[in-house]
Amino acid sequence: MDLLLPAASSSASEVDHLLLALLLISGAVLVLVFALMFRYIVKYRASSGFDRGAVAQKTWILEGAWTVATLLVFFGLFIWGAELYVRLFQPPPGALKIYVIAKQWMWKVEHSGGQREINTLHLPVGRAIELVMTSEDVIHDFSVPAFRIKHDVLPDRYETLWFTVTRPGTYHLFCTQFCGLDHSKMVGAIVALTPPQFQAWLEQNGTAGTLEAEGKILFMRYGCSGCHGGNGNGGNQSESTVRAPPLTGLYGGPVPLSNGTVVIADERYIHDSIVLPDQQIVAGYAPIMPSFAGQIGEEDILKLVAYIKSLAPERPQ
Amino acid sequence: MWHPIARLRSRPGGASDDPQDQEQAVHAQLNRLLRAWLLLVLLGGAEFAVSFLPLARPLRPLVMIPGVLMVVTVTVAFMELRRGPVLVRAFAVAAMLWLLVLLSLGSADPLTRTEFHVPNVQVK
Amino acid sequence: MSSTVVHDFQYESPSHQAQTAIAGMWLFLATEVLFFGGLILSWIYSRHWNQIGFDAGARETKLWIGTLNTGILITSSFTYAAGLAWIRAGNTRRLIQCITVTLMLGLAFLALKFGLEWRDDFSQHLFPAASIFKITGAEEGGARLFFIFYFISTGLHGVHMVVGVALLLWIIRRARRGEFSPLYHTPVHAVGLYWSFVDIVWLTLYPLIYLVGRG
Amino acid sequence: MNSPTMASTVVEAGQIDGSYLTDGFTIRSWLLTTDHKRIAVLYLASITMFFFIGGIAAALVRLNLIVPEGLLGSAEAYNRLFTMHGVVMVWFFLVPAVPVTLGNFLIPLMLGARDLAFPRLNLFSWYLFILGGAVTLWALFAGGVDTGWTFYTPLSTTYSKGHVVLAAVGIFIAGFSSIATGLNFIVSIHRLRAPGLTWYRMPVFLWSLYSLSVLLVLATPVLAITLLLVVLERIFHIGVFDPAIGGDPLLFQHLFWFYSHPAVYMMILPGFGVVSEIIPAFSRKRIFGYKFIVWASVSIAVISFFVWGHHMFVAGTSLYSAVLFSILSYLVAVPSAIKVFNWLGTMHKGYIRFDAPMLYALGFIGLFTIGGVTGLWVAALAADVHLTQTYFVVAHFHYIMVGGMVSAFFGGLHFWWSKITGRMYPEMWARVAALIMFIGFNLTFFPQFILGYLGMPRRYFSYAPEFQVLNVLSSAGATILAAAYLLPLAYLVWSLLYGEYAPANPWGATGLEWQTPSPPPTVNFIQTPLVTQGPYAYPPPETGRERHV
Repeated sequence: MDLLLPAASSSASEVDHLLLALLLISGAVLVLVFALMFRYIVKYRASSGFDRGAVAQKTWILEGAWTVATLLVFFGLFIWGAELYVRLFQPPPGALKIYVIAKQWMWKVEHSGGQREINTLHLPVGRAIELVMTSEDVIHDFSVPAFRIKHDVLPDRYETLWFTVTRPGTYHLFCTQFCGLDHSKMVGAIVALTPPQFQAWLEQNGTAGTLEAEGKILFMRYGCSGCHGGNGNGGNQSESTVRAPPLTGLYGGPVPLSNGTVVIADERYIHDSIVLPDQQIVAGYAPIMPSFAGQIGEEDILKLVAYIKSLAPERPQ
Repeated sequence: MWHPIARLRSRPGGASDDPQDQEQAVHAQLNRLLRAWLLLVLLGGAEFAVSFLPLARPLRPLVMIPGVLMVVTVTVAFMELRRGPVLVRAFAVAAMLWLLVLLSLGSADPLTRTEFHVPNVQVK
Repeated sequence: MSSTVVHDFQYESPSHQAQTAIAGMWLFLATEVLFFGGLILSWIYSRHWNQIGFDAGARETKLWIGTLNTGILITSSFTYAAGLAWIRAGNTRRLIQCITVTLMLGLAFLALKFGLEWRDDFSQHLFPAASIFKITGAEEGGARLFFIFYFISTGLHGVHMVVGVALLLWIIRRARRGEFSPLYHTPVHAVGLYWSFVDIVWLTLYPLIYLVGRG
Repeated sequence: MNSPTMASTVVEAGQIDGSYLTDGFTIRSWLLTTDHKRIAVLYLASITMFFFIGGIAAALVRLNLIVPEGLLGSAEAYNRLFTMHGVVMVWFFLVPAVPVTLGNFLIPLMLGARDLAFPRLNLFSWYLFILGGAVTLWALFAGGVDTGWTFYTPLSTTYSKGHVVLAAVGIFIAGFSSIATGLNFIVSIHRLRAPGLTWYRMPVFLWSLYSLSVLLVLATPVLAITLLLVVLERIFHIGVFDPAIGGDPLLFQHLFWFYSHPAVYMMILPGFGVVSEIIPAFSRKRIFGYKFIVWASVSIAVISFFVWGHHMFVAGTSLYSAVLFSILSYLVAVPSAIKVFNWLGTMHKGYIRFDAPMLYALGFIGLFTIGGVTGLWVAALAADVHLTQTYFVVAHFHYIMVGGMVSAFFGGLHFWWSKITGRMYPEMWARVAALIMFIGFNLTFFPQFILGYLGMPRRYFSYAPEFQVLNVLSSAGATILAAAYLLPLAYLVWSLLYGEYAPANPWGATGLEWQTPSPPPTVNFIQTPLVTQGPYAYPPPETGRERHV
């Protein structure tokens, strides 16, 4: 029975320090409460003849003291927890993006090089990794206790989760949001490799075409090219009568929307425009794009997103 | 047997006996109610008119302001918020406060959800 | 009419019991405010995520029926309050007349809403759960969400109206049997509070459904 | 209006023959009673039935977790069992238990009134509870629900195979029973206080039940609309929670937890009330910091509506709202801390006796404090990311609900048993049961804290082999706990027939309910009491008090 959970990610040790502080504070409070209780039980039991003396009337000072004390301790814990959470919330730029699709009772993982895995995730040690996750049915939750991280995976939306693995090894992957019959079978393994081993693994499993290549094929098959042009450079050329926004150079750049706000086109924006086009309509264009929700599977959307991202080569991947 | 220690009970609207006074009282009431009804109709018209102003889409909910005033009018005039035990006003205020908590804290999440999800990609 | 009024054994006086009953009705209305509050939060979410489609759906609503219904309910609230004023002055005949007018207005509202508007909506394929839906393309999702809110909120409000109509009939029956007097008219007051509350719910739903989306 | 229908109680004559129990023996006199005391007894029977149904489901869940691959052999059965345990325990035992049994019985007595404000509404509340319970049990026994008691969408609306609609309708109906009870309590406490009983002369139990009723009345309607939206979405296959058309599954979680966090305070607030009555009674000392405890309860009732977002730190809500809910969650923990310190202050320089109610109260303080401090862990954002949805959270809320609320319920039941039934329970057996319950409870749930830190997820039919030892420990504890719960059932029923007749005030406690015979007559008080002083005016024990065992 291993009572110590390995700390294998950069933030894991920080979370452990916070948990240790919480343990110490809880321990102190419990010792105080139990000690006082036992002392009163023994000293002031009915049969003891001990002279009780005057009972304190003015309780303001004492009440005020422990109220302020608890407020200060709690505020400290809040700041500590919130600061770490904010850092865990936003992935650093240039992190290695790996796509994860949760499906009722399995994890499907896709690397940008086209490698595919079921219920396992190979990744390099020492480098910031950003998981871009979505679900094909109910809400799941990608949880790796050894990295002290978890995040719900919502259907029809991209959720991001980032971490940096510090120690090679194999770690548990659990689904921690109840998702039906085989929720407990939806487990997997995270295999952390040293960068050379990871590179070897990539070549060895890189059989299928890259995401962009397959995305280009799907771009034609699903008819996106019909409106957005053969290579996505805008819809008002000769062969298409429909005005559709150009997709070249879209990824990473600002997109002015019809309601006046400006959004930076990330995976989420591209995914949402395919599934729910009327949420964020580009300024100056009529909301005529039909929703592809249900027609294109999440895996194909991933490939389309990868292809559209490849149309903006000058920006970092 | 009951000890007449004063407890929170205000006098009910004493209807005096002679009919002349009653007739008088009723017409005063009816006029008050009629004025409230007129105010409601005016506010309804105002709301209807305001809805045709070209407001930007996120500002559209401002059309609700006359509606809220109509709600206040109905509560004060027809439901007699200001008469009866203090408890009545306490419950009305509690309902509004808790509704406000549900709607404000409830919409804090969607209104602020998109901003933080965009990765800070360097724009050329 | 009985001059003395008997009260429950746990109360000190009839007015003590009457005011307690009124306070109890107000508290029940507070729970109804939270009940419809949850629905308004769903309006905020649905509109926030799909503003264009949601407003497209809102433009399909029949503004004239909504506005007419608002007028009807305001007037019915007025006539009921007038009836209450009459019974406080001891005139049961006037009370019955006022409440009958209120009843007519309530039935007119229901006829307009479910007889005319809903039937028209169904015929125009605006029912969200149906496979064929009037609005297609990018705005279909938001429009369906609007009509989900529309049918649930007006349906719930309709149920409350039907209960209100039943209560009005109950009050009329008891008034005819001469049970109410200036000393005892608590049920009239309580049902009046409920009826005005249902009017208030409509006053909040009316802009949310008919006006906000029509920018 | 109805004057007291029970003919036998003649108030003016000053002499009452028989109590509310002997006031009519027909089934009809029980099933159509509007006497708050009889309704409390009806509720007590229904609550006990639901407690044991939920307990059996819990025992089977623990049985299954003895081996890593799951002893029951079918994940389907396990999922439906833990959902049944959740649904039955939350809505049919924990939320109603203290208010409808002890609350219904004691509020009019403590107020010095003859009955609640709306007696017929009170009986209607019991029938709603029974109807809701019947529909829910029909759903659970006809195949059950496989969504957990939280009914998260889109699992509950589109992908679940269980009887979600039936269970939701049952809970919907039972919800209105809670609203009716809460409404009755609030109006009664405001309007039916005895002459001289000002707000600051009321016992803390009444304040706690007042705060509880605010939660019942203002939170339960939101649950009603949420379940209605789930039912409609499941029937029409389209709804506001459906992400495919732009709906938001997080909207469900917001609406659900807006009710469900106040619900967990609905469970613990009456526990605070009961303990605040027991501790002064058995320390023979005025409660320490009456105003602080009282306003702590009221502030919990208000702030508990601001904190629900801490159930969704990893659900995908915005960063801003997560941080906001975290600071508010820490604020709501302060009143609970104040209460614990005030109970200890009450025991300071007291004359403590260790009867069964006091043992339960001491157990409550200890276990609730453990539950409370672990609440700080899951309120800290970064720690919650690791701990949420694991057995740490399961242990946290069981320490508060079972360690706290159930101990307080048993403590209150023993403390007022003489007043309810007119019989004394066997003291020795009660203390034994309290100790076994304390041991069994800790053995069951403390290992789960460690399991949670190690990352074992909740609601897992089968789990990784390295978690087995702690799970076996926990299951062993569960058997002891189950035995400990059967003991009170046995000796309390025994005391109904053979227990000694109880005097009006066996504990020498202060409070209006002790100034009337036990069991009290139907009209509660022969002479409506005049209150002239605050609660807990305990003289030091030299003056002695009539108490015999």
